[in-house]
Amino acid sequence: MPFTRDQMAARLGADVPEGWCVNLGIGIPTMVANHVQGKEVIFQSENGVIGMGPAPAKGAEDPWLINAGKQLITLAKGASFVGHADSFAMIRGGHIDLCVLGAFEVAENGDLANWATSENDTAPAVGGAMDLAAGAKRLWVIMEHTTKDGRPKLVERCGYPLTGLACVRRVYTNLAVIDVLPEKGFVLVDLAPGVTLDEVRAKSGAAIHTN
Amino acid sequence: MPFTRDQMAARLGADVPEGWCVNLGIGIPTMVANHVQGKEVIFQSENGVIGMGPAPAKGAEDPWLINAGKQLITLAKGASFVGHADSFAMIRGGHIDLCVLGAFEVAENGDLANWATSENDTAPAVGGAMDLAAGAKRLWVIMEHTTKDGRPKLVERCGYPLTGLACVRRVYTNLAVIDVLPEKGFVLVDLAPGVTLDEVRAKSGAAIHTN
Amino acid sequence: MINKIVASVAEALDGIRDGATVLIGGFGSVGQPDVLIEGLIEQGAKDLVAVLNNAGVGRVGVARLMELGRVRKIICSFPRSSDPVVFETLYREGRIELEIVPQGTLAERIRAAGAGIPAFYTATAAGTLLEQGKEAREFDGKRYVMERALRGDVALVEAWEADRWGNLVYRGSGANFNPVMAMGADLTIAQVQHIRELGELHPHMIMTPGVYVNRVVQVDRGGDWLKPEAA
Amino acid sequence: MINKIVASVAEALDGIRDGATVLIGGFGSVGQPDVLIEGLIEQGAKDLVAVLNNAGVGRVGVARLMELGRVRKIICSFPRSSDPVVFETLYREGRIELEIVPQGTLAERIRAAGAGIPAFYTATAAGTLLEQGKEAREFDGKRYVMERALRGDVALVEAWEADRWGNLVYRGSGANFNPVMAMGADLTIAQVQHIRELGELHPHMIMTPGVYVNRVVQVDRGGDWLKPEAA
Repeated sequence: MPFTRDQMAARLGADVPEGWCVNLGIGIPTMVANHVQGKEVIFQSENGVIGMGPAPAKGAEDPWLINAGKQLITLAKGASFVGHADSFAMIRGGHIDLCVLGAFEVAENGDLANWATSENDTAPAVGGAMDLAAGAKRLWVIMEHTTKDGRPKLVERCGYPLTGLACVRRVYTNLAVIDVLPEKGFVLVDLAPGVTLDEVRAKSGAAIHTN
Repeated sequence: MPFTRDQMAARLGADVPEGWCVNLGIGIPTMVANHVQGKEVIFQSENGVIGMGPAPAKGAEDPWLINAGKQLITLAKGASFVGHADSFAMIRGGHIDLCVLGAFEVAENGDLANWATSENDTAPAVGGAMDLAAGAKRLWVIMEHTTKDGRPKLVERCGYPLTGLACVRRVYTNLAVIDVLPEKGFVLVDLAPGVTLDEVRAKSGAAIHTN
Repeated sequence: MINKIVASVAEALDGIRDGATVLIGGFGSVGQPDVLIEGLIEQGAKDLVAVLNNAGVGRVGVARLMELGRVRKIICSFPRSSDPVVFETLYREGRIELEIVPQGTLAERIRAAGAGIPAFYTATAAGTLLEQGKEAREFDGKRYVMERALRGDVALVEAWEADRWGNLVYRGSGANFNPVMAMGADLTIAQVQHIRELGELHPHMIMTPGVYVNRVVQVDRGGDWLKPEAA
Repeated sequence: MINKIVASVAEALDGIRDGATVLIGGFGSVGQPDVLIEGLIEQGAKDLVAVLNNAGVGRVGVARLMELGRVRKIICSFPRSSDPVVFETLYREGRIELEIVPQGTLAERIRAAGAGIPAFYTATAAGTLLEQGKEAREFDGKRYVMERALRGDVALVEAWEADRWGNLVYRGSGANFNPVMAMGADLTIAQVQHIRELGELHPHMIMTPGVYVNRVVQVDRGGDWLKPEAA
């Protein structure tokens, strides 16, 4: 049985070691914050929050505390604030241990496409994705293994405009956990319960290797 | 009678309008702080102090408060602190209304030499002088009109290594106040009491014009 | 006496000219100089270049300014929003120019303008569509894009507290683009919740020294309508 | 649990290797990681490149490190001091390399390293001796020098307060080079006066987020041997 989105987030969260500074993208990535189980992890947000806590209790919201997804947040003890230039200096300077993003496509050379689709006639919105892709120490992608109409999102070369080149290190999907290794390409780490390697291969647009 | 150093500082201080943010170099420039007579002027120091107050009273020194000359200082009300990168961003970004420096030589094209002499066999020390010369909105020099052995310090072209090109706007000496104007060169503003234009010209290494 | 506090929004915005590049602080609804933006709508300047993170929501604020045809070009990282109707319509009809800039590059370009840096290199956008039209160059075997400083004629910023020197203290995540925009414009105008006596703001709490601020206007929403975070 | 606090100076400095580039914070006597520098003398690493504003005073601290022949090169803005005897002797005898960098360029080059910027342009030093060996280029008719990022293997910094995340709060003019050096090195080690409980430091007072700090060691001089400035 493939992972649910929450299970995908939990699977990724299990791999985050204590002490990392982590930036979570909008969508499924945000759910990872609920799945680091007792480990002390520092969640950074592009808008200058270093050390986010859990979502606020009802009635205890502070409208001046939001994350990059514009959701209300709380602060963890130890939190600090910086402005945007300093926040992105932190991101672009390699001080974020891990960034988790969603994706349209990930290529076997580690290329990431997650900001614009050729079909899209409205203005594409890049936000901080290119900064994170270029700057974070490591980038993990969390996404459904295929598009809604069944096309593979793990591909040989991205068809959509790139967010960053050779930046994805690992992909967590509803079917599997897959490393993206230089020279080698996609290498299976783990399958979702009841999912077979053949199924993963059938639903991928590039070779899935095993160790 | 030529100005004393204190009178030179007072003469310069009289020209500083209220509200300017001013950076004072080491030596005679520092004395300007005592001569802005009731005007509210914001004194900035390269080491990240914005808003210095008067020198501390005896016994009330805080050893953690120093200026760029490493003298103990106080804070004015309204003072703030930044780190070195931000302090020099302020200096280099053109946010300092006035910088006052000493000089070995000032040329009629506005070139400034104040950090190294060819005679000097020890390592020259530039500190923040080049940043201030390149970045401040305006740079005024305060210095003796000649060297100790009587050579002119106002010259056609600097002989010593340059600190900055075409950056000096005005010079305050013990003999005179002299503007440095593009195209025109040195133009007399004011003479010290009892000093004649002929004396100033005799002691200068470049033409001193009058308006 | 230095006193940057002005009595009205109109006075704060006085002199903004047609064709001005206007940096607008805020991220989401937090730290947005909303009253200054409303004031700019009143003020009348047109042919503006707006620099901000988003392209406006609904039909208020910046979206309204665009809808009135007063914005020639928008420079932002994320033109989409929960309700981007105005921008998307104008953009489809070719009635507004768009320059998409990665969010960190946007902040750094503005900082560069404020810090006297005409250009710098960054790995962000190297090898992507957003590298097009820019110089690229390798340092130590890695590809970087050269980005130019982005200066504003005017910056509109928001802060929690200010004093008459124009020192600004932000609240919560309200700093965001405000400090960097305050340093990157020729005329910086701050909308603040509270005016404090000179000396009341802690020197280490001031994120934007008043040197960067030209005018401060208090927007009185009736006392502490939101409580500041605990100290 | 995250805990960057280590028990001793020796533990804090563990692993600094021969040949390392060491950024050393402080300006004058304020904000100087003096106990860490003494520790580095004990620790034994040699062939070091020292990056700091001055070249040491008298025969203690950095001057002592140089006198022991452990510093191959110094990168600084102001090698002169009230008592520069050690540096000047070594320099005259050709036993130490010197790279003079304008103070603001020094800070900005370190920031660039911390911010992922391999190179930037500045007007500082354009047309002077210190432009030599560097690329120069015009932007909008004005001459600028290209400066490269300056990264440390190690940064030694000083702060007034820290918590176990490594968040740092500075005192008075004690920030100076410390925050920028903290972000510009692979291993940042902080000497602090006071350890506070997590959550005790005000989020807006923290100038260096713990993300930039790897190890914190408390140097106990016996309580508040200097009183912090009034809040």
